[in-house]
Amino acid sequence: MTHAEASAAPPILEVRDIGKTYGSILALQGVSASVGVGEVLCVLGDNGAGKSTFIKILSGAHAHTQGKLLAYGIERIFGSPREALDLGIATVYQDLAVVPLMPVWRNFFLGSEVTRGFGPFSQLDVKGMRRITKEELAKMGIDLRDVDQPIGTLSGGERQSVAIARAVYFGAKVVILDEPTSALGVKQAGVVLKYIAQARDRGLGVVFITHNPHHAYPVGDRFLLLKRGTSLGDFKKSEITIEEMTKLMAGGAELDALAHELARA
Amino acid sequence: MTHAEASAAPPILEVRDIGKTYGSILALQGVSASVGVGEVLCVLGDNGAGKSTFIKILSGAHAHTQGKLLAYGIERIFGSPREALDLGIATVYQDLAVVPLMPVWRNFFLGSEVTRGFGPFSQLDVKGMRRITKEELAKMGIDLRDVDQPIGTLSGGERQSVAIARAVYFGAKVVILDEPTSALGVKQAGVVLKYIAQARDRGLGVVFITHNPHHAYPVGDRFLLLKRGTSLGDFKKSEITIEEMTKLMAGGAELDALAHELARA
Amino acid sequence: ATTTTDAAASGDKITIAVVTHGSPGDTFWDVVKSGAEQAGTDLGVTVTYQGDGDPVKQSQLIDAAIATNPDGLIVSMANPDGVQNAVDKAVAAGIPVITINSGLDQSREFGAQTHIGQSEFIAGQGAGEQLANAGVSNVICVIHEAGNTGLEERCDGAADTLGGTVTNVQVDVANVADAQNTIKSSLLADASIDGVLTLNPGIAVAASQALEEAASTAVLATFDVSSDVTQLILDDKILFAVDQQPYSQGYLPVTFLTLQARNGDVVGGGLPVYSGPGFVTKDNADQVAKFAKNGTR
Amino acid sequence: MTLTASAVTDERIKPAGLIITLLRRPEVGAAVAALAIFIFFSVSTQAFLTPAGVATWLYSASLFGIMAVAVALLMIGGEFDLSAGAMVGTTGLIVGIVTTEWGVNIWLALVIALAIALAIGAANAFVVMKTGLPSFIVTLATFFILQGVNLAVTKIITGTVSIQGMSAVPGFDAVRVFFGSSFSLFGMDVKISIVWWLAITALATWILLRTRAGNWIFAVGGQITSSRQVGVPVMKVKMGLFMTTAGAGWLVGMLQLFDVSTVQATTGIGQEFIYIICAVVGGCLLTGGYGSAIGAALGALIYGMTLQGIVFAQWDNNWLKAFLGGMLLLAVLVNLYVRRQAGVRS
Amino acid sequence: MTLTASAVTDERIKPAGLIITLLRRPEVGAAVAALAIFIFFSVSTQAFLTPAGVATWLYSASLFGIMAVAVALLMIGGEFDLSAGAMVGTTGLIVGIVTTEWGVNIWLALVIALAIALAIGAANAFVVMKTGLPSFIVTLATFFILQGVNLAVTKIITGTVSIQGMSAVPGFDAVRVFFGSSFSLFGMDVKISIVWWLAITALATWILLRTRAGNWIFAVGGQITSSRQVGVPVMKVKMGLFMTTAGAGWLVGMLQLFDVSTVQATTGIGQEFIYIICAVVGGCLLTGGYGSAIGAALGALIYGMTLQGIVFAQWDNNWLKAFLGGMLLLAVLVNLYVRRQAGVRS
Ligand SMILES: Nc1ncnc2c1ncn2[C@@H]1O[C@H](COP(=O)(O)OP(=O)(O)OP(=O)(O)O)[C@@H](O)[C@H]1O
Ligand SMILES: Nc1ncnc2c1ncn2[C@@H]1O[C@H](COP(=O)(O)OP(=O)(O)OP(=O)(O)O)[C@@H](O)[C@H]1O
Ligand SMILES: [Mg+2]
Ligand SMILES: [Mg+2]
Repeated sequence: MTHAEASAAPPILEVRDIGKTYGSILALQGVSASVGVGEVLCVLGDNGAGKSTFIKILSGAHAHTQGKLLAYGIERIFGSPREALDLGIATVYQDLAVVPLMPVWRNFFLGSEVTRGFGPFSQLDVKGMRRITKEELAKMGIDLRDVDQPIGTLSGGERQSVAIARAVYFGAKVVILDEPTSALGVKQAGVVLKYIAQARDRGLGVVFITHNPHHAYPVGDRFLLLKRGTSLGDFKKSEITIEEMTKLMAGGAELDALAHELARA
Repeated sequence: MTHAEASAAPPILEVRDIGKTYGSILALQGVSASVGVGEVLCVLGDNGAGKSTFIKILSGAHAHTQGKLLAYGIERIFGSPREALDLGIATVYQDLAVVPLMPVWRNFFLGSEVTRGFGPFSQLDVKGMRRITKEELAKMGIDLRDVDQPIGTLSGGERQSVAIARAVYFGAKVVILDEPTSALGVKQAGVVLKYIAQARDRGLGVVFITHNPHHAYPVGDRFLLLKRGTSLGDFKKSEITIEEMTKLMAGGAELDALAHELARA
Repeated sequence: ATTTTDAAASGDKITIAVVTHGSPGDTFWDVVKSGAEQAGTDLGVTVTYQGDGDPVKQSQLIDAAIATNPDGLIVSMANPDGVQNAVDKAVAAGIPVITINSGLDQSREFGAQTHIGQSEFIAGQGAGEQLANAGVSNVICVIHEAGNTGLEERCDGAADTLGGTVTNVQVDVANVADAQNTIKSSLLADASIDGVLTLNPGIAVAASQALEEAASTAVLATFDVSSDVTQLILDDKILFAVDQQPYSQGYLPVTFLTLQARNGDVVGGGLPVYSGPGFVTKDNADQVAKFAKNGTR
Repeated sequence: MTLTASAVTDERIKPAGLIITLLRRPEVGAAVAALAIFIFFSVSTQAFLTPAGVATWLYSASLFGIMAVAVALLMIGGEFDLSAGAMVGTTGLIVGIVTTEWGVNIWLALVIALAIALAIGAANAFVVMKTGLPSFIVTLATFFILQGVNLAVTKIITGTVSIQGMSAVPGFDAVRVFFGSSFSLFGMDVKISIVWWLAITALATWILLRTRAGNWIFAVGGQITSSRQVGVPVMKVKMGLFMTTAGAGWLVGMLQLFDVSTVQATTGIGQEFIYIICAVVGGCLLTGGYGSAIGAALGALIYGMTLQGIVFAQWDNNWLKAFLGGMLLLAVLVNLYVRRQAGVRS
Repeated sequence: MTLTASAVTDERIKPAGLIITLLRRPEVGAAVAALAIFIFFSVSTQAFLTPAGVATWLYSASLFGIMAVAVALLMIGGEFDLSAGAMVGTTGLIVGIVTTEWGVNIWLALVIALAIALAIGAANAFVVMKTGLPSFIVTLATFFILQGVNLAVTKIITGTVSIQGMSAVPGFDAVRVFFGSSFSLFGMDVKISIVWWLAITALATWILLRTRAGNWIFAVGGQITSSRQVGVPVMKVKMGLFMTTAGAGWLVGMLQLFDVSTVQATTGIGQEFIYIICAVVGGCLLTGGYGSAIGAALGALIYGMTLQGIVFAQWDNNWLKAFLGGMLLLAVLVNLYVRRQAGVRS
C-alpha cells in the first residue's frame, strides 16, 4: 500500500494523513491517498463516511485541518476552489454547484466564460456558448428543450448531467466526481462511465465517488475505502475483487439475506 | 393494461390521462396509472421524463393541469400537500423536503409533532422525539452523532435517510418515494428495499421511483414507463422481464457495448 | 422686481402654491399649512401646499408648482442657495413670489415681493433672552430631528442671547417616550442643568415628565403651542412657549397674493412683515388655549 | 450501549464542555456584547449604574425590546414587517382620537385599536401569501399608507397633528396601571413596560423552543417549500406572525401613549429598522429560519444601553449616530467572534 | 435537424409567440406599470404632460434612477447598501467644505470626494466579505456613522448644517456643465442628470447581460457557494459592486450639489430605501440573483412620476405617503400580474 512503486514523477494529487473538523465534528481523520496520471481513484464508503469531505479538500472547497495535501509533489493549502481550478482540477460536487436562477448555458460556462473582443470591450460569445452547451449535453443523452431555461427548473438528473458535462469539458488534469451517477438514468450513467474511461485514457487523473460497486469496479484502478471518517485502506484493483469490495462496503452477509426478504412474504 | 381486473374496491390512488405544464413547458401528458392496497408501483424513465412531476401531483405538491386524480375512487385536486398527508399519503421528495437549519429531530417530526399537555399549554415531547429519531435512523443503518445537528450539515445520504425514515414512520396508506436510494450506500439501499417490501406486506400502497432496474424489479408489482413526458405503458410484473425493462429504460444495445469500452484501451 | 400680473383676468380661478421646507407632520409647519388653507377658503382661492426639507426636492416641488402656472408662489427658504434657481425661474415666469419664515436676507435679492414671518434664529434669540431673565445659565436644547436647519437655528439663537451654555441633545420625534428617557438621562448626567428648551410641543410634554422623574428643578420652555402645553404653563410646569404665530405666516401671504391677483395690490412695499415672536406665559395661556385646541396657534 | 450514551461517547465528536455547548445558542454572542457595553458605560460614566440611570435605559430598551421580540419571531418565520413602527403610532392615535374627540370609553378604545391593528397585520399576511410578493415591499407599502393615514386623518379630525388632553379622559388612570405605571424595586423606579418586555420574551422563547407553533415558525422561515410539503400550515403560521407583530405594535403604542399621555402623527416612523437591528444584533438571520427571542431582547438591551449611555457619557451629540453605528458594528462583531469561538458558523 | 431547429420544434414546449418571450424579461412588468401611471397622470392632471412637467418628473426620476441602477446591480449580486443615501450627502459635503472653507481646487475636490466614496465602498465590501456578516447590518452601521460624521463635521467646520456660497467657488461654472447644466429638447429644459441616468442604465444593462462580470454578478447573488466552487472571484465581484454603488452615490452627490449649489448635512438620509424600492418594483429579487438594470430605471421612473404626479394632481400633501404607498403596491401588483401572464413564476 505504499506509493514507492509509483513512477518517479509525483502523483498529480496526493494527501497524507489528511483530516478535517467542522467545529467539534470530526468528519475525516488520517486519510492518505493519491491519484496519478491516467489513474482512476475510487472512493468508497458508507453514508457519512467522509467521502464528500475528502473531495472538498481536494477541490479547494474546504481547507483541511490536519495533514498534508500535495499537488505535483508540492505542498499546498487551497484557499479557494479557484486555486484548484487553476491547477486543472475540475470537480462535480454532490450538490452540483449550480446557480438555480441562471440559464443552463450560463451555468455551464460560469467561471470560464468565452468572450470576444479586447480589454474592456470584450463581451460574451453567447451564441457559441449556447451551442456548445446544447452539444455537450446531447452527447450525454440529455436533449434539453431550451438552454435558456433556469437550471433550477431542470429535473435532478438533467441538472447533474450539466455539472458532469461541464467538469469533463473543462477538466484539464484531474476530474473529481462526487456521486455523479446518483440521479442518472441507466443510459446516462453508462455515458458517464464511458467519459471516465476516456478521461483516464487521455491521461487525466480521475477521483470517482460512488455507492455502486458495479460502477466503481470496472473503471477504478485504486480503491480508497472510508468508514466513519477514517481510512480502511487504499487498495489496488489487483488486491481486491468486486465481491470483497461489495462486502466491505455493505457489511457482508446482510446483503445475501436481503434477496430472500424482498420476495413476497 | 386496463384496471378492470382489479378487485371491486377502488385503488387507493388512481390517475387518468393526467398532465402538467409549467408555464409553456409540457412536463407530463396523458399518463394513467393506479396503486392499490399492498401494491408497489414502480415509475421508471429517463432523466427529465416527468417522474418527479408525476409524484408531485400524487402528493399534492403541484396541482395537475389536465386529467383526473382519484383517491379511493373520489376525484380530487389537491390544493396542498397537507390534503394528501391527511389522506395518509406520505412522500419522500427527490429534493428531500427538509429545512437545512433545523435539527435532525425537528425535521423528522416537522408537521407531525408529538406534544404533551392540553390546549394552549401543550408542549413538544422533545425527549421522546429525539429518541424516536435516533432509533428510526439506527434501524436504517445510520448512526447519527447527534440528532441536534442541523440537517443541512448531514451528508447527502444521511439526509436522504432521514426523509425516508420519516415517510415510513408516518406513512399510513400510501408511501411515495422519489429516487429514495440515489444517494444511499449499498447497505442503506438494501434497508430501503426491505422497508418497501414490509410496507407492501402491511397492506400499504407504494409508489417507487428509481433508475436502478435491480432495485425496481424485485419489489415492484406494476411498472409505469415514462418517456419525454408521456407514458410508454403500465406493465404488470408478469408482463415484463428485468432484461426487457432495462432495455426499455436504457435504450438497449448500448449497454452491452459499454462493458467492453470500459476496459482499458 | 415687483410685477403686476394680469392673472386678475383669470377671474375667480386663482391658484396659489405654497412650497415650504417643512416635512409633513411637523407641528409648526402644519399650522402654517392650516393658515394658508384657511385663507384660501376664506378668500375663495385654491391653495396647494407642499413641503420637503431637502433643497433639491424643494426645488423640484417649486418647479412642479411653476409648471401648473399658479397666480402666486409662497416659498420658505431655510437654505436660500438651494432654492434660488427655482425661485428665479418663477420670477422669470412672471409669477409673484412671497417668501415666508426664513430667508429674510435673500428675499429681495431673489425678486420676492415681500417676506412674512421671522427667522428661526431671531425666535431662538427671544427664547434665550427669556430664559436668561429667568436666571438660567445651563440649558439643553432638545433637537427632535437631527440636522434640521430650522431647529438648529432656534438653538443657535438661544445660545446667542442666553449668555450661558446651550448643549444640543438629539432625540427622535417618532419616539416621544424614548425622548423622555434621553432628556432624563441628560439631566441625570449633569446635575447643573437648570434649563430645558424643547422645540416641539409633544417633546415639551415628555420633557416635563422627564424633569419630574429625574427630580430636577430645571426650568422648561418650548417652541410652539398645543393645548397640553398651555395646560402645563398654567400648572407652572412650563415657563413659557415661544409662539411664532405660524398661522399668520400661512394666512397673510395667501391674502396678499390674492389681493394682488384680484386687485393688483402689491402689499409690503418691499419690506418684510414680522409675524412674531409672541410668548405664551401664565398670563395669556388661557386665551391661547382655545386657539391651540383648534390647531391655529 | 444505550442510545444516549452512544451520543456522548461517539468517537467522531471532539469532546465539548458544557460551556461550549451553551455558547452555541444564538443569543450568547449578543449576551457577551451586552455585557461588554454594560461594563463599558458603567465604568466610564457616573450615572449609568445609579438606580435612576438603570431605570432609564431599561425603560428605553423595553420599548424597543417588545417590538424586537415580535419582529424576531417574524424574521425567523422568513418575513419582514416595515409597518411595525407606524403601527405604534396608528394604535396610539386611534385610542387618542376616539377617546378625546368622540368620547368613546377608554377600554373600548383599547379593544378597537387592537382589532384594527390585528386586521392590518392579517391584511399584510394575506397580501404577502396570496401574491407571493416579498413582505419587505408589501409592508413598506403598508408603512407608507399608515404614515399618510395617521397624519391626514389626525389632522382632519383633531385639526392638529397630535393628540391633546389625553390625561383628562375618564378612566385614563385606571388604564395607566397596566400601561403607564411604575413601581419601586431596589431603589429603581421600574416602569411597567419592563415587566411586559420580560414576560413577552419568556413567552416567545417558550413558544419557539417548546411548542409546535415554534417548530413551524423555524420551518417556514428556513424552507417554505419543504415546510409546505411536510404539511406545515404555512398560511396560518405567517398569518399568526404578522398578527403578533401588529399586536406588539398595539402594546407599545399603548405603553407610549399612557406613559407620555400624548401621541403625534409621526410616532413610530423610522423605528421599524431599529427593531430589525435589535433582532439581527441578537442573532437572527435576515434570511429567516434562525434566531432567538432572548437574542432580540438582548439586542434591544444593547441598543437601549448605547442610546442612553451616550447621553450619560455626555459625548458631543452631533456624533450620536456615528457612535451608534460604531457600537452596532462592535456588537455584531463581538457576537460573531463569540459564535466562531463556539464552533458555530452561521 | 439542426440544434436550433430542435429547440423550436420540441414537442415538449407549448408554442409561445415573440410577445410572450419578450414579456418574460424581468423589466416588462415594470414597463407596463410605468405606462399605466404615465397614462393616469397624463389624463388626470393638466401639467403632467407639458414640457415643463415632463422635465420635472424626468429630473426627479433621474436622481433616483442612477442610484437605483447601481443598487440593483448590488442587489442582483446579493447585497444591500444602506449607506448609499448618506453617501450622496457625504460626497457633496466633502466637495462643499474643501472648496468653500479651505479653497481647494474644485476639480481636485471632485477627485478627493470620489476617492473617499470608493474607499468607503471598498471598506463595506471588505467587512462584509471578511466577517460574513449580512451587508444589511454592516452598511446600516456605515450609514449611521456617515450620518453622524456628516452632521458633526459639517457643524464643526462650517458652524452650520449646510454649505453656503458654493456658486462663488472658482471653476464652479465649468464643473456645472457636467453636473448641473441643462439643455433644450422638444421645448423641455432637460437636465444633464437625465443623460447620465440613461447612459448608466445602458452601460449597466450591457455589463449584466453581455459581459463576464455580469455573469458573475448574477452568480454570486444567486448562489455564492456554487459560484465560489466553479471559480468565480467572489471577493472581486462584491468589491466592484460596493464600489460601483459608492461611485454612483458620488455622482448623484455631484449632480445635486451642482444643481442647487448647496448641500445639507442631512442630504440623502432616508433615500436608501427608495433606491431599493425602485429596484424591487423594477423586478429585482431581494434575495439576489435576479433582476435588471432597465427594470430599476423603470422603477425610478415610476417613483419619480408618482411623486411629482401627486403634486400636479394637487392632492392634499398630508396624504402624500398614503398615495405613494398605494401606487407602490399597485405597481408591484401590475408587475406581478404581467409576469404571471407571461408564464414566469419567480
Ligand atoms: N418548475 C419547473 N419549471 C419548468 N420546467 C420544469 C419544472 N420542473 C420540471 N420541469 C421540466 O419538466 C421535465 C420533467 O421533470 P421531472 O423533474 O419530472 O423529471 P424526472 O423524470 O423526475 O427526471 P430525473 O430522473 O432526472 O429526476 C424536465 O424536463 C424539467 O426540465
Ligand atoms: N458543514 C458541516 N458541519 C458539520 N458536520 C458536517 C458538515 N459537513 C459534513 N458533516 C458531517 O461529516 C460527516 C461526513 O460527511 P460527508 O458529506 O463527507 O459524507 P459522505 O461520505 O459524502 O456521505 P454520503 O455518501 O452520504 O454523501 C457526516 O457525518 C456529516 O454529518
Ligand atoms: Mg457525499
Ligand atoms: Mg426526478
